[in-house]
Amino acid sequence: MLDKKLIIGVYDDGDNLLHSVEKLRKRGVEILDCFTPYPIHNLDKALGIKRSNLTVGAFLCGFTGFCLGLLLQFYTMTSHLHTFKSWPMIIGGKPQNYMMIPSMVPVTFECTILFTAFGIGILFFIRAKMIHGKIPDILDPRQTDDRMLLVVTPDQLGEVSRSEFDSIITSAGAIEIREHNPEHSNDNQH
Amino acid sequence: MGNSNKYWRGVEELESKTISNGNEFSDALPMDEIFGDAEELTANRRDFLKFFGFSVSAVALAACNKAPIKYAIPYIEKPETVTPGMPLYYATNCGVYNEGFPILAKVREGRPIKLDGNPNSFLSQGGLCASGQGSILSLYDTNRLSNPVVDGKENANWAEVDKKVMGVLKASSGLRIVTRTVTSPIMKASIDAMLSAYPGSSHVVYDPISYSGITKANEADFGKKIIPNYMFDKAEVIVSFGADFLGTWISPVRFSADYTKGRVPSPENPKMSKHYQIESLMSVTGTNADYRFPIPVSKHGLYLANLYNKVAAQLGGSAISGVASQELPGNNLEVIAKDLVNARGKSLVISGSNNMHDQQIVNAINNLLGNYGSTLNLAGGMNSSQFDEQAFDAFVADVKGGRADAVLFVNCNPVYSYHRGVALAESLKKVKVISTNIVADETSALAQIIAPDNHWLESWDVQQPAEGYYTISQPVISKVFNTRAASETLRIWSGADVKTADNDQASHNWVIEFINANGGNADKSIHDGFFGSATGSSPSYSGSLDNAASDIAGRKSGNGMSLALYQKVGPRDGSWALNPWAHEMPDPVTKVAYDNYVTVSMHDAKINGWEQGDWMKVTANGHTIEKLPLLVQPGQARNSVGLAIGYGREAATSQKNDLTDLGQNAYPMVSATSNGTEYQGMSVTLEKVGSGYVFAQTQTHHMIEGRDFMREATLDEYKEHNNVRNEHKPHIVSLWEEYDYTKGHHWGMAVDMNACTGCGSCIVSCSIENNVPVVGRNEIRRRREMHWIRVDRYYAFEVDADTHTKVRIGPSYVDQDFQKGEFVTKENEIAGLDKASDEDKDYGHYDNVKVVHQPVMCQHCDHAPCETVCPVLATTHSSEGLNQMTYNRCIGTKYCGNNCPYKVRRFNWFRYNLNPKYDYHFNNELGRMVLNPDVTVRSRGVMEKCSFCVQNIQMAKLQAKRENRKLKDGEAQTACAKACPNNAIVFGDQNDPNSEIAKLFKNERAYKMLEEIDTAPSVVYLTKIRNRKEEVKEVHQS
Amino acid sequence: MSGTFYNNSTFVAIVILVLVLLLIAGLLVGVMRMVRGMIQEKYPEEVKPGWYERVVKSKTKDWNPTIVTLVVIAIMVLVLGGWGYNYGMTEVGVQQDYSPDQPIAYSHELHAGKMGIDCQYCHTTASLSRHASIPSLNTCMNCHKGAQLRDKYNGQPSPELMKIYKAVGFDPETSTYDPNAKKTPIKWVRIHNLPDLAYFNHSQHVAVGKVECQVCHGPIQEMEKVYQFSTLQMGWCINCHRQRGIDVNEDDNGKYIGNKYYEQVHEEMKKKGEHYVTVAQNGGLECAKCHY
Amino acid sequence: MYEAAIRKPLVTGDKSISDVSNDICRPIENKPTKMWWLGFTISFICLTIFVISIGWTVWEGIGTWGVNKTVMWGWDITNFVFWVGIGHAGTLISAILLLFRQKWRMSINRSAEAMTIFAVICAAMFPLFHMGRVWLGYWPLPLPNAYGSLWVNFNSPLLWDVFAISTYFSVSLLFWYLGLIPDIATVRDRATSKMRKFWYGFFSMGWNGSARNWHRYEIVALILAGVSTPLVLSVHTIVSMDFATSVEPGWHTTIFPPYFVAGAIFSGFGMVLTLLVIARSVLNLQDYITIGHLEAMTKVVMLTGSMVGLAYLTEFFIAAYSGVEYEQYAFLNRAFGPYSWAYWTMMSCNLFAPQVFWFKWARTTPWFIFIMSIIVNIGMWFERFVIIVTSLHRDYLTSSWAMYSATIVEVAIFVGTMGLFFTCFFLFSKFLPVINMAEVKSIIKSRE
Repeated sequence: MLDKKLIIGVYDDGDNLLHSVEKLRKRGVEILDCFTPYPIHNLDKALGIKRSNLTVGAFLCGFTGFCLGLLLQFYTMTSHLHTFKSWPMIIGGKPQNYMMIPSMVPVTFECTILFTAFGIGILFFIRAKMIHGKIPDILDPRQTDDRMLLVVTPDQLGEVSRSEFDSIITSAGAIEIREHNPEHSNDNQH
Repeated sequence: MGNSNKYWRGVEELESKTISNGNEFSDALPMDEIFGDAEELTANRRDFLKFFGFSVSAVALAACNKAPIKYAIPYIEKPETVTPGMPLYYATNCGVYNEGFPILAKVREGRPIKLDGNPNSFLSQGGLCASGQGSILSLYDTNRLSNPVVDGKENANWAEVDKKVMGVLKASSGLRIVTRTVTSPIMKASIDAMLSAYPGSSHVVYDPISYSGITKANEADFGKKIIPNYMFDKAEVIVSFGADFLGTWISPVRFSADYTKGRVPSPENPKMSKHYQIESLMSVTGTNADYRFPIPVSKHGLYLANLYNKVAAQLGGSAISGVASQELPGNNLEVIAKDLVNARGKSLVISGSNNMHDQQIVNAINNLLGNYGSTLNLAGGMNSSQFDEQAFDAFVADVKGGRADAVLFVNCNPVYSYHRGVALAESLKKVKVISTNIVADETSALAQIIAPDNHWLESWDVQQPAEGYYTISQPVISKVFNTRAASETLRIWSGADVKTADNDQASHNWVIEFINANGGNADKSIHDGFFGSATGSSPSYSGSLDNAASDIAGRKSGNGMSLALYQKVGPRDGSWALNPWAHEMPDPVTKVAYDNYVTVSMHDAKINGWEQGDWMKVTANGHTIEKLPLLVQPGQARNSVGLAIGYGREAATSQKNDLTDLGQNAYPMVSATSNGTEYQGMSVTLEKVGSGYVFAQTQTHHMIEGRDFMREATLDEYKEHNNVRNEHKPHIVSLWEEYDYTKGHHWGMAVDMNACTGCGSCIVSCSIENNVPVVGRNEIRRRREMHWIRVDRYYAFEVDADTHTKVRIGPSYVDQDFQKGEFVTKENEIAGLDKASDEDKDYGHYDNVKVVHQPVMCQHCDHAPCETVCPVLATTHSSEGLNQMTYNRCIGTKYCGNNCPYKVRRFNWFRYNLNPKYDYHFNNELGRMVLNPDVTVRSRGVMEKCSFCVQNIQMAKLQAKRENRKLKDGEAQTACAKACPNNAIVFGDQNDPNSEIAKLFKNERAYKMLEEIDTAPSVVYLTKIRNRKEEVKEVHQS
Repeated sequence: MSGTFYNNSTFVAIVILVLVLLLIAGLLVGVMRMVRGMIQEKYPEEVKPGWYERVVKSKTKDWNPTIVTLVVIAIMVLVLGGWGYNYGMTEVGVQQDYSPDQPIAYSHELHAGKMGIDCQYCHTTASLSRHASIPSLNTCMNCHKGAQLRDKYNGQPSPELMKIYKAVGFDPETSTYDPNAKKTPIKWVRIHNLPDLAYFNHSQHVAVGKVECQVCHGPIQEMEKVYQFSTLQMGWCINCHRQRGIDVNEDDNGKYIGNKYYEQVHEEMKKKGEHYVTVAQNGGLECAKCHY
Repeated sequence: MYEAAIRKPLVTGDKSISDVSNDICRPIENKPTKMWWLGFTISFICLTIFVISIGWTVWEGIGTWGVNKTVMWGWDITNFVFWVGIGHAGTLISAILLLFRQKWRMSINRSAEAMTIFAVICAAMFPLFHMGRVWLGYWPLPLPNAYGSLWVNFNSPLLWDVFAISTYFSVSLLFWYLGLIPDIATVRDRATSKMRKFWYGFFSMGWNGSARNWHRYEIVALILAGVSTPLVLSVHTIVSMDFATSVEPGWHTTIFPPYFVAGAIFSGFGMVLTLLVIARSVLNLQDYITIGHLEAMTKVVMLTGSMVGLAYLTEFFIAAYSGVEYEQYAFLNRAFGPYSWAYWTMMSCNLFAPQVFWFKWARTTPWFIFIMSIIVNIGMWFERFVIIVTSLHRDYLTSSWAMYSATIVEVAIFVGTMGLFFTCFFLFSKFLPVINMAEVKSIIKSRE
């Protein structure tokens, strides 16, 4: 992202940002992204971000965990998979077939949860392209603190002229408008 | 006993002398190798002792990073009879009490690892007492003398020692040879040789426990100085005055085996003998009696005389005059007399008193009842007590007066156990003392020269336990140390030319000569372990009760406290008191391990303001013991104080553990009179000097709380319904299909609580068989004993008078009436009765208690709760119904132990082997020789429990497979079942329809413990039946 | 379990030493950094980039720490794990191919292979007992009293045989035993070491199971020097128990000709229509068959 | 932005967004206070005690504890259940309250979650070190091995525990960490020192607060909350099954799962209260953790305390109604037997004491709440002690009845886990934002 030429609107209030986004989108300006220190309600809708498919991923992960948990127990504890027959264990007269399903509930459940949680976590990191030690692309050091950024590339402005854009966001409450030029990126970053 | 007991000794050896006897047990034990390598001591191996012939020797880390190198050392010449890895059984004798008790020794690779009773002899009938079981450890005792000792220095050269001794003996003019009772003709000959070699010498017999009252009474009444041959199995009414014949009296194993034969009713033969016990202390025998009456110690003779008078009145004998009349509560003495008379010729009266006059009355009663010849007999009587107090007192006087200038002690320890032992020790310092012994005991410590004797398991000998009956000892191990049999030593010192063949003992020849000379077949006798039969002359009664009458009439029966000294089942007379098993085993009645204590009745404790755990100063017979803890014993007679002898050994020991300085020596309180050594009736004073002692008890709650895992009924009830108390079987519903145990074996055990006397032999047997560690007093105090089998003992308290009191149930107090004769088993009800008694200070409900013993081992539940909860499958079930404990898989969560409703699982809280903090036999290589090589020594942090002796099951099955045949009933045996003289524990295959166990499972008396929680145990208990008239009242339900 | 480890004070000493050294190293690093910081404060320009900055930092600054960490961990796991596995295996006694030098260079290839002596001629108790047992020296002497192999050693008895003669006090010249000689057993090195927690019985396998010696011990008749053929691990035992059958054969007429011990079991199984084949099906995998 | 019309502001003091960052990052960016050092030193000393006492136990054996053949579990499992119970509040607060859109959770969920994680670490110490052979502690894991594929026993509640606790711990950790990422990024971007920049940069995983990531982030948080809710309930359910599936009278009860969960919430909130009352005054966070927060939590404490009390009474009723004499005896013995002191301590701390929260004053006075929270903690520890020890010490066969008392080593281990817990907590309060800044920023009302 930092290799592009960017126009950045800086806000100190999330609502102002949200209003700017709504206005700009109404004018047909596609917004590259917004950067906020906290999640701003409805910003994603205003930006027109498609709902993520992570929920589906979570279900698939959970289902995998459920199956693996159950399979592990069927494999090790019952005669149904023809594996247990080779090592029959009589454990307190407990059944060695599907009748032991009640005993399997806790472990199956825990496996489901474990796989869901870690699956969704890992999927999230992949989708968000996050990894330990990644150098963050930061436009303003206060964007994670108390400033909200609205970022567009010049060609996204479309029919809205630059000055019009400036006035729209200024009127909506932007306190500053900056430009980011990858050739002098150091200027904008401390 | 099945095929596995090939207790034969190599007959071919006798036929051809090519294989010398010694080789059978390897050339010599490589002691230097065992003790030489310090590295070995850290090895935690169960096969570490396969020195003998073959296998692992050292664990030395090689220089490279490879695994430790282990060596395998073969025999140089393998004896033909020895198969490494297979046990051999030899018939020999137990030497603990010089009785010539026939046993079988199980020998592995030349070392005996287990002793059991010889099933073919009437003396043992397959059983062996706890101290006999444990005595195997005395063979592997680090305290044993390894060389002759001359003036405190070891001298390995026997010839030099012999020369020196003979010099001393020749110089003496008054040699005294002191031995224990000599039942061995070999030893007798050796002593005779000594007597003839040294003019002026004489032989004195010394026994720590005297039965001279009986022998003298028989000498007076019959002219035969002998202990009668008692036949408890023939008696229908047994009246015992304080004789603990199931615990410690004369020959308890034989007596209890015989006794039990008349105590187990069956539907076909619903009969039981009736057992009255009239005693002061609570003995093992008393706990088994149908009726038990506590009487003060001081009135023992009086009650006897009164019983005689009552019997005589009915049978027309002449009464003893001049004795005060005395009755038991409820005129029960009259009832007993009637019962005796009704069972004339089939009754038996005995007394534990060692007073000659008491015994004369007993003789007279038995004679009146015509019991001689049927339930007791002088023919074939027992030779095991030849002690004569007068003779020994004369010896002591001789030593003191200088008439004896040299004393030779042969395996006896009067300095410790003679009541004036301290004075004897003082005067012995002035004379030459020579001793032969196995360990340097108190007496040997005074000797200038100690000649180490062979352990009895290393010796050849013949003993005569009963008239006409000989039992044979043979060595079952080659000599561990540089020792020599005392009979040979004496023969050499007498100047005889004793030739010992290479590696053989001269006594071997003497034994064979003796057998041949006495009409036995040497091969067969050595194989069987005995020959001859118990017969002899039976003279007729010609006694007079005049002396007895005047003696008893003259006895003070004041209101003061009287002392009764008794032996405990574990340490017995104290001769082998340094055996950890004897003390680790809890006392069958008090369940106290390790300690010596004073017992009193609750009444006496309460009125004197004493509590259990108080320290008492005890003074009796001029001797004071400064500090002993006090134990309140339910069922003990008032004004009676019990104190065990056999403690307070002062002999130096090489190990520092709870056996060092254990208890106090009570022998000096014994009073000697012309009528015999008195163990009871001495007046005693107790004084409280402290409090707060905590006993190491394996059971601290003694009431059954009205629960029904222990069931009992009367004989009359049993006659009506054979399934009395077991009528209501719980209705068991299972959610799933049961596992099918019908194929192969399904092991089971039955415990007949009618046959169990609670003696504790099974506990020791199990410990030896299964390498159960000894953990010491402190661990037991913390409730961490490791025994795989325990014998639970419960009291039911008989209400002595109608009482109205308040009983606490939860938060509230409820009014409740107790009727006289009712049995109470609940803690809160006892507390209520206590409260009622606080007013009149009577505490009568503690006087009469009914006692039951219940052995509990792992129940091998088919629905075992422990198995379900183990996360790592360390405990699972086998298709043969065994609950398997896999130590090496165990991670020690202890969940199984919590979830066991029977609390039979034991955890290795510490490392109990090779740990200096537990300095018992597990901590030294010599002691570890007793370990069973087929059973793992458990490491710290794992659970363990009864395995139904799976090693024996596997061995028996393998034997059957190898021989291509079916497994026979009784081949696979557990150690507890084998040890029990009473056959109270039966083990076998439930699937074998003809097995004894299958029949017992169908027995109407059989029930399973806690059946209603559906653990489906493989152990059944057989309801205890008591031969009592009145109905045993249902436990009081509130 | 803790055997030698438990009592090994050297181990404790090493641990303490390592801790102390680490502490000292940490202190030194701290001092160094402090000094460097002070210098930097005083002479900001004069501090040249150190070795670390020049050589290491310049190359590693672009590396992703996560990936580096993962790679380092993976390498450590591989190295330490491999070492630990190896150590653990030897510690629990898994020592396949273990072939130590023996006090006497006895050749199984010669005796069992070329001469075809039956295994149980020497290992007599293999079919009788738990142990196969190493033969006693008199077994050796049965043959070697006469067979002194002088033709191979210039008329002298074989030097290997001399070790036996010495051990039993035998004089090969006169062919007599010296009755006064001190007899010393041969200390063979044990090759097959099962841990003590496992109970193994040779006779069960040899006499009852009729397992050939070679199944476990390998081609012993071809071994000049014996080595451990099998892993002797539990999985190895178990696999065999799963595969091998037990002796419950019937002849063509359905008459039972197997081991009589199994007859009842066999009948019961037949009644239920089950096939009785492997050791495992007869409870051969149950814990207490080997562990007690 | 959501604004509840009738509610009081959740954060007081008229904070701006940058005030939030400044306030919450202050402990991280400045040198620790004297109070912090004092607390940390004490905790660290306790941690040292933990290491020593555990070392002694492992070296000598479990025999150094007071447990015996009858009472094989004592303080160890008591402490385990106690800590697991405490570990419930964090995930519960963040997950369940998130699902219920309770915004007041936002200023306390971070520290509550941290507490969860540290408490679960403490809890895990006990099942691990109560093993006789702790060096084989990996055996309950379902690992294939060289023993011919010998696995584990899925019938065993202890194995369920292994799964439940490890899942709970790792999922809680993930949840907590995910919540921390935006805040770590804030600290990273505010950082002045190289060291801080590097480490916070490392752990922030390159977070930049883009709207797309916030969108995904919120979905993930919701899903994690969704799975954590049943998870948190399952954990104590499974822990309760350690007892409920056994045959011991007093353990073998179907009421245990709900009863344990209620108890866990109860004790968890108790511990959260303890910590927050301290934290808000020590770290000057009164504006974020307001009296309103405390009051809400005391209401939960009162409710769950009463639920637990109801369970106690139900147990008695069921025991009486069952007609099983062992069961009846077990409960009578609890209340009136040798360990009745423990029982009545439990009853008064858990059932009676929380009833004072019916009064507004009690709910809104921090020092009083602090005392009450300590009482709740004590009561819940005794609950576990009562369940474990009094059930075991007198079960079926009267011959095996025994007493149990803890040794100094067991006490030291418990004190030590306190040290472990607080050491972790102090380090957490020094190095990580104790309040979820991003969430708080979204609820402050800086505009008015």
